[in-house]
Amino acid sequence: MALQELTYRDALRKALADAMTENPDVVILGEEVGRYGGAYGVTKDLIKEFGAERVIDTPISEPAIVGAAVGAAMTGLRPVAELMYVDFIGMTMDQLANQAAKIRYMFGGQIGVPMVLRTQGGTGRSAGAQHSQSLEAYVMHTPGLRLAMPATVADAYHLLRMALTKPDPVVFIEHKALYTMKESVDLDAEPLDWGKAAVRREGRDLVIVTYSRQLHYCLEAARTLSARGIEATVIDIRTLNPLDFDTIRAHVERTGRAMVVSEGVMTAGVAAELSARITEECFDFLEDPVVRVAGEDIPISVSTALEAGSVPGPQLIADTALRMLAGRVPA
Amino acid sequence: MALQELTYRDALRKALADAMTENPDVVILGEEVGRYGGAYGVTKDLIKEFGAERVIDTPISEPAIVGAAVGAAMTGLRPVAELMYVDFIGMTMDQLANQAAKIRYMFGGQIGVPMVLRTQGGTGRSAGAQHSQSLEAYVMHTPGLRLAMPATVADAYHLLRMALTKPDPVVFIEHKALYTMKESVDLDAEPLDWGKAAVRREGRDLVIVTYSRQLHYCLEAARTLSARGIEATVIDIRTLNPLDFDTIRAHVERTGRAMVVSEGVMTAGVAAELSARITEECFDFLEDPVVRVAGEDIPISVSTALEAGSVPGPQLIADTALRMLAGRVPA
Amino acid sequence: MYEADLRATAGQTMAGRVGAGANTRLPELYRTMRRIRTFEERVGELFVRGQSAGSMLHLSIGEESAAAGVCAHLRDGDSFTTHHRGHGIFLARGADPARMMAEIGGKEAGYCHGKGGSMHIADMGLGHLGANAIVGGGIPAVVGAGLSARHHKTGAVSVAFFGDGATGQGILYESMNMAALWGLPCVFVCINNQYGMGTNIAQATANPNLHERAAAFGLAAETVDGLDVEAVAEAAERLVEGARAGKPAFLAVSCYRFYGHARKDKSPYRDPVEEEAGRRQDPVAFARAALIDRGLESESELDRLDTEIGSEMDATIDFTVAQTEPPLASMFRDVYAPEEPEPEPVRARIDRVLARD
Amino acid sequence: MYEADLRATAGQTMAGRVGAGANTRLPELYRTMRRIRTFEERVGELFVRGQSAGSMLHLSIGEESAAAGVCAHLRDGDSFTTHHRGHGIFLARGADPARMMAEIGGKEAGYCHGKGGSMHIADMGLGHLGANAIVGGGIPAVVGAGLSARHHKTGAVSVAFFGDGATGQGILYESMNMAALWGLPCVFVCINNQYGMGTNIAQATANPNLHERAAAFGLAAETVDGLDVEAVAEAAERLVEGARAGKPAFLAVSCYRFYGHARKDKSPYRDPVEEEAGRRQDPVAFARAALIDRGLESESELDRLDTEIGSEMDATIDFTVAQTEPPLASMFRDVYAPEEPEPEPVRARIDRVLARD
Ligand SMILES: Cc1ncc(C[n+]2csc(CCOP(=O)(O)OP(=O)(O)O)c2C)c(N)n1
Ligand SMILES: Cc1ncc(C[n+]2csc(CCOP(=O)(O)OP(=O)(O)O)c2C)c(N)n1
Ligand SMILES: [Mg+2]
Ligand SMILES: [Mg+2]
Repeated sequence: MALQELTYRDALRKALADAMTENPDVVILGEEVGRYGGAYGVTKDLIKEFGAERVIDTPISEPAIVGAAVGAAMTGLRPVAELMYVDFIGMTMDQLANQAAKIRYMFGGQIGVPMVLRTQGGTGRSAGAQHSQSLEAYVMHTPGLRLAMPATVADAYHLLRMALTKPDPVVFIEHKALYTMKESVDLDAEPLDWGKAAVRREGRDLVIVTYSRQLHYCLEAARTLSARGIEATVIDIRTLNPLDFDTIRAHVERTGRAMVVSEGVMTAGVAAELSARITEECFDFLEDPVVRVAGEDIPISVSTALEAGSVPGPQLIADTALRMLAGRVPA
Repeated sequence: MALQELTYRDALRKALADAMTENPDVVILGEEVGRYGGAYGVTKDLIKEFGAERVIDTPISEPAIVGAAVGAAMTGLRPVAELMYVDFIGMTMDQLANQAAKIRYMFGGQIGVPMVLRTQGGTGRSAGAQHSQSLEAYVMHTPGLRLAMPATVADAYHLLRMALTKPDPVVFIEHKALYTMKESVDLDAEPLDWGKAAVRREGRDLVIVTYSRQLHYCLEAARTLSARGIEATVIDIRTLNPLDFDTIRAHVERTGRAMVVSEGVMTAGVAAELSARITEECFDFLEDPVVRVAGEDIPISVSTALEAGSVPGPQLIADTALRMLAGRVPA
Repeated sequence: MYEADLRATAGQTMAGRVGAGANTRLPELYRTMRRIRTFEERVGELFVRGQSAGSMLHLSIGEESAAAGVCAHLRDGDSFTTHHRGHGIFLARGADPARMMAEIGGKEAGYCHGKGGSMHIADMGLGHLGANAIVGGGIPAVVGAGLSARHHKTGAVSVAFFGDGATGQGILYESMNMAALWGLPCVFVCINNQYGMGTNIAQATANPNLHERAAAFGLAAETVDGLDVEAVAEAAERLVEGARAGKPAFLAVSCYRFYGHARKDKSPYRDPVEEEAGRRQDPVAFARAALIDRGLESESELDRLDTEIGSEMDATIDFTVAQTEPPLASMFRDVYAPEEPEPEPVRARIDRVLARD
Repeated sequence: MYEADLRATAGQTMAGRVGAGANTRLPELYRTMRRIRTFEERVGELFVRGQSAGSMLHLSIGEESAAAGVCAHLRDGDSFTTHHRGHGIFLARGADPARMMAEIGGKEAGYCHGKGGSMHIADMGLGHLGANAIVGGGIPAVVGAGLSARHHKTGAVSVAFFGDGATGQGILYESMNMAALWGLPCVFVCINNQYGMGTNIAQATANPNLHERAAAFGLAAETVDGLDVEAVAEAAERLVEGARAGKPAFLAVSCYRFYGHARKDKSPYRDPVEEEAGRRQDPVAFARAALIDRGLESESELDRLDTEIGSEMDATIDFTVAQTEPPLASMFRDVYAPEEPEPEPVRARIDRVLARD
């Protein structure tokens, strides 16, 4: 066992490099993934190691990038297509939702589309309305697409490695504000199962269900709450499809209170699905309605103040938990 | 007041014709909207009445059709763009979600995008996985887009007329199985307010919240239930954005039980939003968890049997209600 | 040098053709086209008998030369995608017409077990990466297949078949640009039947010389008259082999859509005079006449062949009618790989939710 | 006849240019370009001072001739969209640099009240339908604006400005096809600065003669050397007036991106020798030298002008720094029209949900 201090970015890079070393059919294609090394540096120098035929710089053609990955996956490659920003997924939803997601089904199970679509989303860089969105709900609402969103350095590595072994298309959404986050990780450790949520903290009073960057805000809020005598369980679902509902259920039934936290806009988003599902499956255990803490139903501004105000933060999460447990806390 | 027997298709056509007569800036653009009269005949002969410069047949270029409508709406026209199937929305999500929906906001309120995107969705014609979807959740999850889905002939007319007066982009989704439905309607009647749900039936035992074709299945189920002594309130939300939650709340608080019914796939869909919202706002009134009856989390098959099995029908809706009220009904 | 090679090849084929000798492939091309024609006629009957899954049946009658001519130059290991009007192409590539018809009927015995239907037939064995109901939707996949061929050094080409209508879709240009940039073994075949639904190609573009666009992106690009299947086959040979050697290509085959867009469309938007002239551009009849003219086959031999094909295709209907619908439970299969759990049916979920007390 | 008209116009302009007479627009073009250059330099300073909203600042240094040359032929009522590197174009069209800088700083006083920033500046008064952070995203809007102009018979043109990178996007071809088909007053201006981020145009396409594509779709299409702003202006005049008369056009302006893609990029992927040569293709310096050579302005007059512009642009920074951020509550404004209710803040919703007991 060798602990390493790694950034989220480097863990992703290492996952790609290790997968490419292990499996010669893994190829990367996308804009600026080669010589430039990726807009956020994730694929830096991979082109030197693996050559331009495996790390393929493409023209700026998102629909065809995804479409080419579909064709490549059907004919024996294991492509990792990259969308520079998840905000560009709108151009590719036909190739993603009508082709990648449905090919196995439409063709009666003859073939799968084992591709990974790597991209990144979220706020935090004053990148404005078209470069700051959290669009995972579009993907989660599309049967046939798997969806992984790592929040930690270890998961960045392990989830990406696992995604590259899956038989079906996986959309893999990183968070732009996490790339420089450092953690000490053991990359040789047995990873948790694909599709299994991680309980990041256990507490008796309520369950906070979240993923991606909001995990860190939830943990921060949980520490604040702890200082006020409230102990929260924090669950990082990690893969939104498959969704590990068993873990969520077990903890909600135990605590009787649940909050779901997501950076994506609230209406018809991931938080709605989690809330609906928890209510359906744990109704008799709930002392409060499941509360959604999510992105505002608005676009993201470039102004740093408005940007930060548009998505949940530790303060709002902690405040909400305090209100949920108002009876229990000394005022 | 003049009652007319009209089909859903003809009501839509009449709405377009009346709007075009009233407002010379209304233009239609899309594939086969002119000479062909629309794939489902909605725009039949409008080109004869209004000419090829107002009923514009386009090449097969969905992204640019929506993009051109955005530009037209910003420069003084009132475009009605048509997507032949909502399934093609995936190619246009960039123009729709990154442009149409965000322009007013990004530009600080300088200008709006008063366009209507007409399209149709749903199952019922053995049209297969890429021509049978219900994708309204993508739209509902996108702030800045209004969303209307008429279930009745009168609403087909009035909602479309109203959509054509709104200052913001409206996605208007018809249901392919409703075009030939006939009703006797009074087109001169004062329409209900835009954004107001319609209570299609009142009953003391539970509330069924739905929209589009599923309204008819819910009403059919309600009649079955009534014969079994169960009285359901059926709410047709008609516009998903804006959403008239007040009407829903009032009835759920009264009955204590709610079911939401949608043809779209269940996970992260419209039913999830409705369920989450009802739970949040009516929790103390609920005797049962809100139950979602929605499309299966699978693509749609061309086989008629599998197609019908993939979405809710009157039987499933009635069965679910019976189970919810099991205590009340003689076995 | 490369271009010179191509010209040489082309010259040879031409020579082969002019001499009506043993090395002509016309009999084989005729047979393929006739099988397509007859199959499509039977699809029409299936619909009339109410046995097709839906009415979205797009017949390729009048376009047989594109399918036969191009597929004549595909090999084992090559792959292709088609548009929604792809029955003929798949047949030309060797499909079993009975399994095709069963798929069109939405039956379990079909190529896709009734999940796909006419617009989503595929067969990995024959390199058919899939028909598509999205205009242009299948085009970029051939770029990916081209990358695979390069990576695995298979020498395979991948061909995208699509209609003139798909030239309105931006993804075509994105795909051609990539193929040309990377020198991939890809061929883009545009079956220009003059119409996209009710829209004539001249109403869809200011410049209907479609191959000029491909040339501007750096592909080898030609237009050929689809009346003459041998001309199509020659152009296809040149371009397919060029693509195999690293020069991706575009071929527009000019033809005429004999009937409506789909089974229910009677083409009221077309001038009957134009339709009549269009239907005279019949590649099957043209090839038949050429076979007789050149003394390659006699009329009676061809009649016999046609009858034989008729029986073969009749059998596909009987087969289809006798087949069963897929079982309802199969609905949850194939969303994900077989080793993955199936999605939980809504009914089961509701049962679970309501079984709580 | 139409083409002949165009040639005649072109000829005239040429003549006007060769004689370095009073009717040259070079002084004005120089002034516009110098203002752009200086403004962009100040944007760089704003970033260094930590006063810009984010680091996604794309400077158009080296590309000034495209902005100045094309905008010289736009009139009141014309409209345009730009890409993410659009400061110069907007300035050339008459923008107030202080409000631009304030927007780039994310301030309330900016053109979009700090919601848009560098990549989403717009101004309906000047016909600026918006900059775009989606490569190619603003292109189809000009087709719609062209339809409006036709409908309202305004005689206006609409111009899409975009980079060479956008030629990878299918929506460009869809839009050009529509414009050509309908004869709309649209001009597509490709500012070919040789790079899309780290990708040279030769690494993005097999045929970098970009205008050939537009020609294949039926547009009037040219490439012009951006070193010479007068050449750009002449081509623009020809093509813009052609578009006004119903012949949509494409113009590629060849230039060089002097600095990195965005403020933090140091272009490590470029050869320093190439960069040096590229920066010698300086349209501002070239115009300055021409003004002096032709005796139109003296060096000291130009120095004075440059200093004046320097002060004007310095003031934009001071202005911006002094401005306030937009109020937090403005966040909920402008999602929908002012007469519509604002979205309910999450915090208010949660309060309501939890206030139940
Ligand atoms: C993306 C998309 N847009 C529109 C349609 C509806 N549609 C189906 S076929 C067709 C015409 C296609 O014309 P063409 O490509 O020439 O093929 P053909 O039908 O002539 O074989 C249209 C518009 C579709 N299926 N997909
Ligand atoms: C759809 C989309 N894809 C990718 C990007 C990321 N991106 C921003 S600018 C750029 C390069 C654009 O190059 P070009 O069009 O030549 O414009 P330039 O930056 O050279 O002015 C890229 C890839 C984007 N913003 N939008
Ligand atoms: Mg066609
Ligand atoms: Mg560039």
